[in-house]
Amino acid sequence: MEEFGARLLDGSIIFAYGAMIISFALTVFRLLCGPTPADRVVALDMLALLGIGFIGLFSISTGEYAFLDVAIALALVGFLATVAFARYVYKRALDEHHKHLPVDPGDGA
Amino acid sequence: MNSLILRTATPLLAGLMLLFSVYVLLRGHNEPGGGFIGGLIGASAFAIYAIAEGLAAARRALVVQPITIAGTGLLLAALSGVVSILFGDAFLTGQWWFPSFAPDMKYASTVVLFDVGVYLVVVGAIAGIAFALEGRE
Amino acid sequence: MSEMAAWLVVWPIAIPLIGASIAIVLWGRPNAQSAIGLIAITLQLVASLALLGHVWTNGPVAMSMGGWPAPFGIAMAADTLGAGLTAAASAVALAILVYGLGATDIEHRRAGIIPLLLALVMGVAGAFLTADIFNLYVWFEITLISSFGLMVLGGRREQLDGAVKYAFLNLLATTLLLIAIALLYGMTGTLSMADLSSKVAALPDDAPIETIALLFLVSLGMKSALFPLHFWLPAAYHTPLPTVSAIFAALLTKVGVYSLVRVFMIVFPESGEIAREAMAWVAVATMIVGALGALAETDIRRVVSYTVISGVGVMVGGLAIGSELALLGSTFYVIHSIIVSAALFMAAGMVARAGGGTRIAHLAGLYKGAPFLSVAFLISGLSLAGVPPLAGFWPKVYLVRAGLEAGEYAIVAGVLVSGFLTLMLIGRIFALVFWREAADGGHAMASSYDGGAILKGALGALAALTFVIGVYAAPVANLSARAAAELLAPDAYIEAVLERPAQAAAPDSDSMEASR
Amino acid sequence: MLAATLAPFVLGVCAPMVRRIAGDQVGWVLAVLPAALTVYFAQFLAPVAVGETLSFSTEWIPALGISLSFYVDGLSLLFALLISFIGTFIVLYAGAYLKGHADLGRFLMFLLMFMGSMLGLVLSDNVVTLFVFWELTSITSFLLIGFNHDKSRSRRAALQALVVTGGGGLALLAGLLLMAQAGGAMELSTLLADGEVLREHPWYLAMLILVLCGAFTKSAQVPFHFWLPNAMEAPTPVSAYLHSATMVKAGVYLLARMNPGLGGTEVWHVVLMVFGGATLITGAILALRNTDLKLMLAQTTVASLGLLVFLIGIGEHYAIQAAMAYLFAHSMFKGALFMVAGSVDHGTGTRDLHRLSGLGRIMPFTATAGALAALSMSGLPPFFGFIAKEWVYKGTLDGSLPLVLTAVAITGNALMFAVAFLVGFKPFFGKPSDTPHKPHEGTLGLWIGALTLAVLSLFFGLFSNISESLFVGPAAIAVAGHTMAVDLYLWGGFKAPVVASIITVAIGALLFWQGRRASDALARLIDPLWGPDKGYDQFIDAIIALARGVSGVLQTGILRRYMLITFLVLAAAVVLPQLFDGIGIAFQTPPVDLLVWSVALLTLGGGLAVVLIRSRLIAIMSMGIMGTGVAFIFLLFGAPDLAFTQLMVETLSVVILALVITRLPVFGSDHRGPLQVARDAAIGVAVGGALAALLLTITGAPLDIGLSTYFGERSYTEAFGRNIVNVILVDFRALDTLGEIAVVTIAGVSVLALYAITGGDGADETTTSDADKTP
Amino acid sequence: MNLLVVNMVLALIWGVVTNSFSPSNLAFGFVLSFLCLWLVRERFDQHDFYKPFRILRLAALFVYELALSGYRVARDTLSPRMEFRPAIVAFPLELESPLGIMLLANLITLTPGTLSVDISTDRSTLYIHAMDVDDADELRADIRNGFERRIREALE
Amino acid sequence: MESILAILVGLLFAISVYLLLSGSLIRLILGVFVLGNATHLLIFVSGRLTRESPPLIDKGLKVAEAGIANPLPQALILTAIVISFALFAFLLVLSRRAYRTLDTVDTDAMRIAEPEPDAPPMRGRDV
Amino acid sequence: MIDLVAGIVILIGALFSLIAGIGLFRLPDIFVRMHAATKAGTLGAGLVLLAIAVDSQDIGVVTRAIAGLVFLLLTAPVAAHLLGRAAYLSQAELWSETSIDELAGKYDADGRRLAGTPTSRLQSETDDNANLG
Ligand code: NA
Ligand code: NA
Repeated sequence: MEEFGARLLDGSIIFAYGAMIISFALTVFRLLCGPTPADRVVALDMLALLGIGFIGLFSISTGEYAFLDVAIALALVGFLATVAFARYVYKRALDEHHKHLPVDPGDGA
Repeated sequence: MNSLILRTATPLLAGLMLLFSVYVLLRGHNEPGGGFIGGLIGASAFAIYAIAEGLAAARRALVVQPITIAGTGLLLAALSGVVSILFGDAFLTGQWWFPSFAPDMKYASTVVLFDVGVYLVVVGAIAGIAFALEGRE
Repeated sequence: MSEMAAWLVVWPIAIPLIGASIAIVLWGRPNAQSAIGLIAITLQLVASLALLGHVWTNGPVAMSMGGWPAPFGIAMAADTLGAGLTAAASAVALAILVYGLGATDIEHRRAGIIPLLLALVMGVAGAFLTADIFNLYVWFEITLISSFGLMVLGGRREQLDGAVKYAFLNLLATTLLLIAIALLYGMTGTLSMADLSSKVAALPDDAPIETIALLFLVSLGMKSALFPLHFWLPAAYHTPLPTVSAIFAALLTKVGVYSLVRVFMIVFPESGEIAREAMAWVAVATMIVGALGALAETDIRRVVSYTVISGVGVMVGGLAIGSELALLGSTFYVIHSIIVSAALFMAAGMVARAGGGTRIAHLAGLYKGAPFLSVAFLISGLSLAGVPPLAGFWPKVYLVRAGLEAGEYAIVAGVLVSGFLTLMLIGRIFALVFWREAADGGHAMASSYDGGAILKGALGALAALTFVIGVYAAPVANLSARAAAELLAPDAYIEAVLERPAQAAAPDSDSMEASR
Repeated sequence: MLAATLAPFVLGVCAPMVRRIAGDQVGWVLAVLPAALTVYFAQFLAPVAVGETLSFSTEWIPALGISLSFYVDGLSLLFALLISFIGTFIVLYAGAYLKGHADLGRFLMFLLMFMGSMLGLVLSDNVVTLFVFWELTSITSFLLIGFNHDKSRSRRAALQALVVTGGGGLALLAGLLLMAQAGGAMELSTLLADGEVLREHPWYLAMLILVLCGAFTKSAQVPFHFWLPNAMEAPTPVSAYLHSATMVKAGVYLLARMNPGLGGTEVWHVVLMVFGGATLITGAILALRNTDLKLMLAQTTVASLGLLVFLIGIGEHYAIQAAMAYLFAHSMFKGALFMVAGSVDHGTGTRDLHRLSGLGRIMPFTATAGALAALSMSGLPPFFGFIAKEWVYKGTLDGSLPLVLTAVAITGNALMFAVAFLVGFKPFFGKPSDTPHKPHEGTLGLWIGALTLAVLSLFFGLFSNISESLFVGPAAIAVAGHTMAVDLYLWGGFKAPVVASIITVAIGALLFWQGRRASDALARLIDPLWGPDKGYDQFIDAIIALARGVSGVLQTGILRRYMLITFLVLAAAVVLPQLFDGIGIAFQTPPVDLLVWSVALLTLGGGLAVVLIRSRLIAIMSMGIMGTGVAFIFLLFGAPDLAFTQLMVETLSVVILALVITRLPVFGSDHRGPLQVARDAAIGVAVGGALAALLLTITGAPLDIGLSTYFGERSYTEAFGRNIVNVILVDFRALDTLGEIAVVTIAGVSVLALYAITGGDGADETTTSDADKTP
Repeated sequence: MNLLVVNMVLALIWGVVTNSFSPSNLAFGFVLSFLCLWLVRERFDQHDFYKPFRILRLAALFVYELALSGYRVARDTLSPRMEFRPAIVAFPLELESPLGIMLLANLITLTPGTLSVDISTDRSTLYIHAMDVDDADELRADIRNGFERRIREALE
Repeated sequence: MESILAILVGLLFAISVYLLLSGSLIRLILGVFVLGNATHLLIFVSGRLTRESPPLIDKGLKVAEAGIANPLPQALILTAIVISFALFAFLLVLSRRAYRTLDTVDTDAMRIAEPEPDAPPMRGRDV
Repeated sequence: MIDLVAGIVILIGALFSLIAGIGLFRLPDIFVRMHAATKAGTLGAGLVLLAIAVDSQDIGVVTRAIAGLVFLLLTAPVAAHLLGRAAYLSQAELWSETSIDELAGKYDADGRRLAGTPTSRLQSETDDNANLG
């Protein structure tokens, strides 16, 4: 049982790394393709979540729990970044709402 | 930002972040962390607070101007370095006390004071910069 | 282990640091800040003079920060060069601060000029006194960030324009310095300059060390405004408040030059052939380009900016020659230049105020209207051109002699030609701005402004100092001679820094314990 | 001796004060000093006459081997006496000439300072001290020429004199230092005592040329002769003193002084004779071409200086005596004539020769002085000028090409003869003419000097043995560097020199008779020609054009160019040494480590996206991704503190950037064309590649981790912390951290400063908020 | 009163986190939490006192719903043909306290197929995006009887 | 391991140089950011790399084990990161302020402090 | 045993992360995609933290892991709300299959105020947010 548990743990860690890398690639696709700025922000938020998972895995696989704090920090700052970007999108949306000004052509589609 | 959800969640989150920041500051001597990282987390807390509640509320929360906090931190760090002259040591030599009345406290030292100074500087300066950016259009 | 004397190395940075922090705590109270600033700089001057006196009688002195001996900890150390420059910088900073208090209105002081000035002075003193190369980078950054703040203080258009160029280029320079330091650490595993001295000497003088030496030359050359990396200086120095320009001109490039001297005399005394070769040519080009730039300019503050550059060329020229005589000349020139650059920018500020602008074409009549200013400007300018018996003459004599002795004729020619161009420049400026009457195309003087007692006092003090050093040159000459000798034989400095020179690698912990 | 040299400076500084106290009598008060100095120097006449030399030395800068050492021999004593004696009268004269002028005090200050400089120059033994005084004469002369600074011509003349003599001075400095280097001593007396060492040194030619540059510019030798006539913009006392009697002779003094050391070689002879002769003729012709009294005198001064150089160049027995005799004579008659010209100007309001005549009755003293001085200048017996001219011909006839040299001398002297009569006689004879002022004789101060000097010209001619034994003889011996027999006399029999004199007088008289016609003819001939005076302007313009060109190329005002040059330099610095010295990269194929590879790719991808993607939102996000990638790298390689910090910092940077960028207009348009893109990318790759190669080379070798081992051993035991990185930050290297938090705090302060004052021009220190900008 | 409890809870959390329940450490944790709370004091004045027991019950519900949510999202995401019908539904709030509304909105977001988009300015309506809606009223009723009721109980 | 990261460092430097050579304020800021990261990585690699053993002294030990990651470069990088961050923040604010005042983000158009020379120079004789 | 539990938790977490990625990739509009990211993504990361808590057997690590988890659960919905609102306001297109949009037309002209439904209380009663933010 113990041995099986250990093997399962090792296996799931490897699987988890793989899953996260795939998920990472898919998220990056969303980040690059948008189409809306909000989509990109969602993708970024997702990347932060993946990062937390990634650090967690790394922490377990090395047994070095010092890295856990980094994951927590990422949770904190990931939230901060998302709020900031959400605000960015929000403010731009508000601007459009009442000014109907042309938007930065670089963004959006 | 005009969001009930954010504004209601923020005090809790900011409080948590502040607590975590002090925790990170204090255990930095033995585990990853320290004044700088703690300070950044603390500053993030104020940033969130400012985004949610507005600049005025964030300023009220800090009571004094952010730059004063930073100045105090710098002064604290500098003085914690100068103190060693009283003990005949070189500049920035750590002075340690091992108080017997609070054994689990382990020690108090100028080194910790120094790190607290770092923390205050980072919180004050980063918050100051963020506030300045928010405040001026 | 740390007698009170060793604290003398610390006070020139600790005092302005504490002063700056108190001034920041007192944010928004400009008068209190001004008082703090005056007290701090005065105390710093006292401390650095005491340090200089101590070094003069007892030789280099060092203190290991936190009691951790170099190369493990950071040592602050002063030899004659470091202590002398600190004292000079401190003295000039005091004059500039006084000038600033007289010239700057309450709004600018409320905006933080005092803590920024204190921080700048601290950064400069730190750079002069540190014996650790990474720590040097930190002092550079302090100097840099406070100069950013000072640069933009006032927020006028040309200030922001100048600040953008200044900021990006200087940031690049300090980053390159950091890269060079990192690579040097990667090769030697140490950061103390005293330790690097022997470690670098043990390495073969091949591509990596040559490249690192060149990287130091490029980064510090940029900080010193050496051709062709000097662009940031004429782009920005004329834009801030005159007080700020004065302290920039007095101190910033000098820190770069000092560090070049330190690095190339202690860390790379034998290596870095390519860098040294390049340095000689670069120095000559800098002298000439600076002098020509000044001649081409039509704005009096930009003219003065360019003269700073040509001075940098002269100082680095001495380093490139590298002989005792040459280093003597360079050291003397640095001290001279600290004073004169500040005086010229102060004077330029007063000229702009009195003449109602900075365009040379439109300035006129100041000889009659502001005679004191005229004399002070002329003395400073002629000293810059190396006219005897002013301070700027002596370094020139010694650099020319050293260049002839070493066969570095290009440097000799550079010194002489740039001196000639500067003389021509000062003559022209004096004729146009001071002598000329409004009728000849210049504007009439805007007011009967002569600067007032405080400004005149500060400027007069520096001009008088230039004259006194020129006539009674022995003290500064002796100091420079000692500094040069110590640079060529840095054993005492190295021993002071390392405390116990022989034991570098991991001494046993008991003895360490005892020593703390 | 030091006190004697410095006294004029001290008194000079007090002059404006004395003026305030003494009012218009200031000249009389101040003249006491030069008079006392004359007496002081006179006491050395006796010892020097018997061949003694005196040295005085005070330490100045011992560390540099520079002392204030003075040396009194025949040459320096002659000069010192001339300076102080003529100076006495000049001070008197100036007091009278500028009576009531607001800046008289300042003028006398400069004048006295000049006197001190000149004394120091001729008495200095130390080469550096000599140069110090040399330059001081240039500066004081600059201030004196520009005294009438409201006139553009004055300013130009002052600047011109400064540029020419200052430039020559720098060459002189190099020359003197070369001499000191070559001869191994700083004292002239030592250097010149063993001239062979200098003459045979490989640097001989260099030092000669450099010293000659100094001397020729100062003494207005062709082609530098143009500045001296322009300097006549100065008030006449200046012209009389600086530009005839003293300063311009500094160059001659220098050549005479150097003669024992540098003289006697072929180059020396040829160069001095050619330049001196050319100057003599040029000056004399230009003198005749002019009609302004002062300008004519100035041009004859140029000619005389040429003659002196010419004689020193010949360097033979009589030539040297002639040089000293002529120098002595010239100082007296030219000083007198300048003062006369000034008095005439002062009394009539004009200096135009054609407008002046018949003043003799109205201005008797001035006229007498003028006539006597002119007679001496024209070289007629029994004036001392005659003796000097006779010796000149002795000298030329003694030289290597006697006929040519004599012909040159005769030409020059004949021209000067004509000028002497034009200046000294013409204004005072004939019918009184119409002048701007009603003519009147000046006060005592205005004519006493001229008259004294003129009378002395006669006196020394009559008592030639006095001049011989006390003045010319010792000076000539000093110049020659060895003893020689000097015997001056008025009449030595009807020999070749007398014949030459007669020819001179004949031609001179002819020219005087046809003065006006000669002048007009010369004007037609010369004026259209290009001259070095125009050349000077062209030179200045060329330098300024060059300066603007250089600045225009370098200082473009465009940050992109600055960056480009900076990176080109950087690329050269990191690429070239590795290219030439060879790279020692030990490239190990990296192990296949999926984590490291993917994290590295993540970082790189983020970085590339920053460059490639044009949406600002994605660019910022990519920046964040890159930063996160770096954090992960830190994490993978055992640096949790770093990863922690990097994550926080990178996020806060992104957040702040997002805050800022909302307010920036559009994502910065990158308007680089394809070529520029390729160029910039190439520079980037070169820098990056070279740094990577360097890093690989360096990391290929093992690292000494002694420092870290030390920290690991003491972190817990002595600094009570288990996190070594943190202990380094707060204890082992706490000073770095202290500096770091100072940076952070000051960044906060700087941001506040940036916002504190928003663009108002209400600042006290108005700097470039220029009234100029409005056209 | 209210703040004091929160303060004590935070002090306890401090004890847990720092792994020491000694009096001095708890005292320090108390002071620390006090300072942290003091900084954000403004927002606490309006809060109601809530009971730990009901909070636990709410938490249990939440965990249950969360597990469910995972399953449903996985199903919807992975199903080859996307056969769900999203909708944005207005939910009239009965809760009045900001804390309650916030909790409700967050729980809704964290649970299956629903996502709080915004709250009307007058706090009367919560707009919810739901992933698969057949009948909007049924959704409203579920929330009303589930989360909203439990939150009201917990916060009363 | 060093080789991968050394190449990465080189590429990041290349990217930052390319960005810094653009004339746009925003790209310059991005370039500074990349430059900072590249430099920190360079310091890291210079101190040599050790996988997965942070420089912490485990509980129960008094001195650090052998083979831990080199702590000194980490401390240096921390200092450098903080400093870069402070400067970066200032640069950002400066850029924004410069934009608001100068009304452009194109550095080529920033010619207030160093305007095109407008007047001909004063000639030699015009003194 | 502990390893087993931790392994299973990680496995589930990994699955959720994968699902979140897939969802983000293929789901049709921003709101639907947010369902995937907010729920599955948070669960994925949270479960890994939980696994750490299970695996470490160190009270300090457990509390920190739980604290991290709590923080995630607190912040994720707030972030989702802010993003959803921003997305709606920036007129992100809704998937064509979307059946009802009761939010349509509820924002006022400048997008700052959001009206309630007619059945709800009067707007004026508690309208104290209008001047903030
Ligand atoms: Na400077
Ligand atoms: Na110069």
